[in-house]
Amino acid sequence: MRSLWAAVMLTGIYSFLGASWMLILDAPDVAFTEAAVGAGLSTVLMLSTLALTGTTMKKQATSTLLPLVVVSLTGLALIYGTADMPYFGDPTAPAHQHLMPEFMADTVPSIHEAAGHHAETGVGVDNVVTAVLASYRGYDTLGETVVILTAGIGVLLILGGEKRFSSFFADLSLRDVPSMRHRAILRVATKLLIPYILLFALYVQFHGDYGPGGGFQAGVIFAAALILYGLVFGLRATLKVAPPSVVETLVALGVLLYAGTGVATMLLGGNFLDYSVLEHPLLPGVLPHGQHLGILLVELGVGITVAAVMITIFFAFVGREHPR
Amino acid sequence: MTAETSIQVALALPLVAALLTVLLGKWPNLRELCTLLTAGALFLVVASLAPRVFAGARPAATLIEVLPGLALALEVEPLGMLFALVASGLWIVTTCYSIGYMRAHNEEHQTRFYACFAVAIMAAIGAAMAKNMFTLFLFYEVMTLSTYPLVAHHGTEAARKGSRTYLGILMFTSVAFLLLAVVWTWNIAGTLDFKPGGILEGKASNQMLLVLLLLYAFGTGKAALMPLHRWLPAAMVAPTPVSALLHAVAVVKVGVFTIMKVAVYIFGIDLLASTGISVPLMYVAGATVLIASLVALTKDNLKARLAYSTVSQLSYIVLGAALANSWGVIGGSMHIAMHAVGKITLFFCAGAIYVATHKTEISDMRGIGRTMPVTTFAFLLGSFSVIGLPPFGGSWSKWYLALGAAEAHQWLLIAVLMISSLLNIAYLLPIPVRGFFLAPVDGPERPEIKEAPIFCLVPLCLTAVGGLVLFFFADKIYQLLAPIAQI
Amino acid sequence: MNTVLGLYNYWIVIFLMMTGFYVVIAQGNLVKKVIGLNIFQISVFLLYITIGKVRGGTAPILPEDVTYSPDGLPIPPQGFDGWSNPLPSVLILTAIVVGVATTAVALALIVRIGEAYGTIEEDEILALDLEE
Amino acid sequence: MALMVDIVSWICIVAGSFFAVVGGIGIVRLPDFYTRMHGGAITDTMGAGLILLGLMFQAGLTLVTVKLVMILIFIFITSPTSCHALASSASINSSASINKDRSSYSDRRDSD
Amino acid sequence: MEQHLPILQIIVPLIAAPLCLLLRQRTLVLGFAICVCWATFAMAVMLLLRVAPANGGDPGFPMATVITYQLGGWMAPWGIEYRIDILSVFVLLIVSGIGATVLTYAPLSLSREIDRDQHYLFCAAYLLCLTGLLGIAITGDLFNLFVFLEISALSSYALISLGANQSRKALTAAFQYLVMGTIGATFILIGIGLMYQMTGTLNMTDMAARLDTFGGTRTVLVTFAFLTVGISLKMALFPLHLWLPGAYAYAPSVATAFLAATATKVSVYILLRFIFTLFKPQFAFEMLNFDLGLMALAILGIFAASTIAIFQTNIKRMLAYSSVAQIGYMVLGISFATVTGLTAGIVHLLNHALIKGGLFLAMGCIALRLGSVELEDMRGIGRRMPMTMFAWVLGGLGLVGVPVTAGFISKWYLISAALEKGWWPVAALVLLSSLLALVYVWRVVETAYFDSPADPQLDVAEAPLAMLIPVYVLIGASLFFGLSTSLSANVARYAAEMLLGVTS
Repeated sequence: MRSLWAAVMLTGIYSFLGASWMLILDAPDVAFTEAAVGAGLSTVLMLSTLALTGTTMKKQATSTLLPLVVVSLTGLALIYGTADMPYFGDPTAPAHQHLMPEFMADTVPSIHEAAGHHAETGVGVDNVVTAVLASYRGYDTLGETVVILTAGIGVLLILGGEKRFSSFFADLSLRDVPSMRHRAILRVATKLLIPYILLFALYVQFHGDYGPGGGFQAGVIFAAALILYGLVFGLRATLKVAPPSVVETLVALGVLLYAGTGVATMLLGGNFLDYSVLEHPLLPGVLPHGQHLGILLVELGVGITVAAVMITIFFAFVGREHPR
Repeated sequence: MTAETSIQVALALPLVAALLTVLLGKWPNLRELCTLLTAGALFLVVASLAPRVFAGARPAATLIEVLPGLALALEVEPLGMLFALVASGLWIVTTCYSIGYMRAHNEEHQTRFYACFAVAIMAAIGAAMAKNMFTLFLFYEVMTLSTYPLVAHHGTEAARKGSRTYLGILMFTSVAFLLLAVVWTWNIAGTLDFKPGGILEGKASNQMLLVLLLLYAFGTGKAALMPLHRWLPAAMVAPTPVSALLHAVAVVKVGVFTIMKVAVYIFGIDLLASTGISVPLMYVAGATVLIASLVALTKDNLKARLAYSTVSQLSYIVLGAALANSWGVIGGSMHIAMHAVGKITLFFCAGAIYVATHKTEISDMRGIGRTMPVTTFAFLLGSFSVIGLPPFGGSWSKWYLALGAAEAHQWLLIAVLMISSLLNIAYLLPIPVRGFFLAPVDGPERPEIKEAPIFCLVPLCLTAVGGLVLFFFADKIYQLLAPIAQI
Repeated sequence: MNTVLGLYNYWIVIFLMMTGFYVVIAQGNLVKKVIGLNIFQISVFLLYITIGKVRGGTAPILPEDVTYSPDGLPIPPQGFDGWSNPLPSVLILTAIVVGVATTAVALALIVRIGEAYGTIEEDEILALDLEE
Repeated sequence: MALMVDIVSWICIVAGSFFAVVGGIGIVRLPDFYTRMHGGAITDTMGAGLILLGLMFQAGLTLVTVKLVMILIFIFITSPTSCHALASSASINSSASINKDRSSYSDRRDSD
Repeated sequence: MEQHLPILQIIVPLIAAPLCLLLRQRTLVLGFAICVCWATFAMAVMLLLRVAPANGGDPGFPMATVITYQLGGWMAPWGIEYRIDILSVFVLLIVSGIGATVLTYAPLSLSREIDRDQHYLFCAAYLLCLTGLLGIAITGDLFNLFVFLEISALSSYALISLGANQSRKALTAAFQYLVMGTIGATFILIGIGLMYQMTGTLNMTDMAARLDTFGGTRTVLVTFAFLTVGISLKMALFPLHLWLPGAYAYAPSVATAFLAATATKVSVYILLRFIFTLFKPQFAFEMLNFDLGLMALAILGIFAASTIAIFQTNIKRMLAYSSVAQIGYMVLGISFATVTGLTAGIVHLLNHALIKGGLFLAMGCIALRLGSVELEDMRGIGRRMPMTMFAWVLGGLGLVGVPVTAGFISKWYLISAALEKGWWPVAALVLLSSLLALVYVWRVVETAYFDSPADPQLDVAEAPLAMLIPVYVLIGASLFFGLSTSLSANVARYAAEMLLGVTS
């Protein structure tokens, strides 16, 4: 496969197939994310890389024997390892026997019960995946958000941040990206689509506790909308909509919202990210309570950070097309 | 001043000197003055400890406990007392000698020179007063590293090559053998403290003890047992005061001192004698004595000849330790002092000749006695002392060594001692003799006196006389050493 | 035979993994390497999801009108006799994010390398470095 | 009645899948870029449309159907647009010539 | 807030990172970041005091003290649990201490090597890296460990790539590191998945308890293999070290100093956790004879890497290879699987961190003044930058393992461990290897002191005090721990006893 375009596209297709496979294997959330990220985002990133680095590779000259040996050894080791595994889908596998029942039954013991206090037990969220993601293992999700933040900072460090754009604003003669400014149809269609996409993003964001979805997917979709805007209406317009400095601020704010929720729970006397202490008098019935509120907050944080970082990365890549 | 504080002061003084030297680097006179003063002070402090040790006290001080049961501790016992006295005493003379020498040569980096010199002395004092093998090893290494810049002083290609050999052999032996031996001892004995009678009694089989002893003997590369003696001649590239320090005062003496300590306090002479594991060591030492002397005969470069003579003389001391009886120990330990005084005289003279006439080859030194009578005479006295003719200190130590060999029924070794003394005569005496009685190679029959600068001359006269004096103070030393030799 | 039926899914996944792994270590083109990493990671995600699947189970999303069995477990909708495991999904959600983050940084590096060396072929870069 | 709905829906789904397959074959087999686009278009319109229709029958009048309708609208907006974009950029890059080479399209794109 | 100390340890730097993005203004951010680092260090010290009560030094040490913290208020193993024992605290101290010192040193060096408008980003990345490393050391949950591993890894890729301002090789080095690091991480991920499948839990303690019933099956074997290979990649265990030299040679001085001193150490910590907490040593060592393999690799690594180091002309690269060798020493200590051996390995974590940190910081000073770290440019530098080079020499002696330096303590424990087991050749080899170290250190010393400067015209000033102080803090600490080991070696010994489950 000499043409990298094709390779990238096939990768996208592969990850899309993987996503559908995951759907079959009862993991809608993952499938959703994989489709949005693997098939969508990574592909876009790779394509924009190719746009900068050229798109054909030369024939492979190096010997491929050693890699082949290594790989086959690893594979054989793994196959050997499967020998004592519980069979595929076996309900009696330890993985399905040990922690899962409590997760499903929403009867996970909390330190409040251990301490003998009365407390709202469980999370009370229909989508168990969301419950585990945002509450039981909420700290991992914080870590995940930080990973995204790190990626954003890393890309800014490597490709240079907003400074690159100041010059870009300065001289208007620069060719705008990409050269589709005169294509009326595209512009109309995009105008039709973008609100639609944003709406969908919001739906995914706030519907996460009832069905598949959540902050991460929402963030990606939101970013996708903006990237689409950028592709069609050009970088300068996009920079007006979302100035890089603002986006950078949002990157920070998302993480701070998430971590801040944790700090708040600490100040309210719970452990870090213990949402059950988030009882509040204001707007009873309108604003959810305890766990529910916490989950909403952190999902929002995730969404903001993810969207902002994706946009930052997009800017960084596009910015590279314009020499300083 | 209590014993403990004076020990700590003794250790601190040279360091202070080093520090001051660096700070006063701008003003040479001040710099060297303070070195001299500290040297004197150090000697006084060390001497102030002597009476206590004579009285049988063992003043001690613990600096810090590094690992559980493994402390950085000092304790003054007779052997160490002797060595400390020698080192600190000779530091004074060496200092004023080097002032003369370095200035006459207007060498570079004199500040670095004096600083490292002071650190080396600190290491010597520390080693002399070490309470346990760990401390001794530590100062042993410090000594190696601090003398490296001295050897490499000139920075020329030759100097670097020599200093590499120097550092290479000393580091290799100490790390590869000595450290191994130390840790091993720690493992089987559970302690590293120097105890009269040793700490290894019944801790391991004879074969293991033999291996351990050899590890120690060859691990202390500074003792220059053959075939690990190469560094000594290689280090001849250093300025003469350094050679004096290396060969007479600090470095080599730390080596043999270590072996002596190990023999007496780690193994214990009874253990050595009863198991007879030290016999191989005896023969190695004996062989070194002979071979080195023979090599010395062939050398025409004065310093090289002296270097090989040192190699052979050191093995006397190792021999004394290996004989593993009281006479041997006393003889060996005494030889530390006697040889120090004798050999330093010879080196001073060599240096003085070099300063005055820039001659290094013995064959060029015919008639040197006419231009430098004092120096040559001092050289003569020094030679006597090293050879061991009465009335010079060297005679006593050799006498006790011979006694020891006799008691150990090692007649072969007695023969070795005799032969080597003859060889000493053969390679040392010709120099002053030809200096006095043969006509100069070139120049007038009666050239005018042209001695080395006074700063060089005074020290070498002092040490030359010292060799004479020691002959009469030998029994003091004997009393000092008697307890450790269990007499 | 039983074993094959029980484990075939793992083996497929393992094969996919190794394909990706091979691309990573065998390809000289940096973009190809990144592609390989992606394939490798996606396959690992599949492994997790495979682990999380329960035969006859459904996605762990409770319907509004969920009822609980006496032992406190939610009763799956009719047609299903269990729930699949939510935990692997959670882990993989995180892992996917990590994956895309890595990809982004890697691609950014590739862009810079392309600018600095004028090529993104490993061996050519090596040659250029040796010239220096 | 329910049976009827079921039958109809399944007919739609099967037909849709058939068109999808046809479209796929078209993309691979057709001689040059524009004709290939035609294949892609078929997959988008007939294939996807029919399958969605069938699914709607399956779902009946529920929230699911609403979502499906939205998807349908989405496809009807996007697919022509994307086709248009492809075609125009292709015409800009003048890859209109008949060309059997599979990767001709991508190679053309590389060359600019 | 006292009971929240464990989480604060991580959260403070974590929150500080995005705040850096908000502050932006260079001096402000730098000052802020430095304060945060020192605060982190202070918290680590407080944790030590809580894990090791007042009678710190002496053997009456209650080793059982373990602090746990339930995140989200959910009981382990359902929720994520922080679990702090003496070993984790030891690593926390190393990482936070080094981190704080290095960042204090950073400002001047940064302004020479990195564009000023990127400094706030650098600080953010630095803090994130710190967060990741600390999070690894403190967590009791296997997957959480993976997440934080990735945080630290990603940020370190970025930090390394910043060397591009000096040499473009930094980019390729960073990319290579990224690829190998990601492969390692993915292996670990596979291992974690299999572990989960076998035990149904992610909490390490719980996992260990439940794994015993499955102990030794083929799957566990493969899991073990994958976890070890993955972590060996991360820790650059010979022969998987290929990414390390380039990465450390071309990264900015500050980043190099920080990563070299902490990152690999944390990986060694993870290895310890895997071997001794997850799989019991009986499994790893008695059933698999894993110790022999490790030892072989370690010794090979020590000799190969030291030998390569001798022939390097780029001193940072030389030190990087010596790092590979030093990792060999740690792994060697682990492979003894005795209290003494483990003590050697663990105490060397600290000692090497201090020594290498100090050395790389010194190289930073030289790079600042000389603009190069090539050997021939360093001729005669000893007289132009006496303070810096003196520190360098002390550090170098530490690498060799000369008495009075911390390196000697590690060597001492290693050798006595080898002798305890009666492994003569190993002890001898360790000693010989330190001679190799002597050789490559001495090349530099000779060139720096006994060569005449490259060009006498250009006058090289001594490094500024603000940079010298941190250098001497680290080097001084390495000397201090060479003399008094009550903090280092004793704590290490307790950790070793805890891991092996024996009590003194």
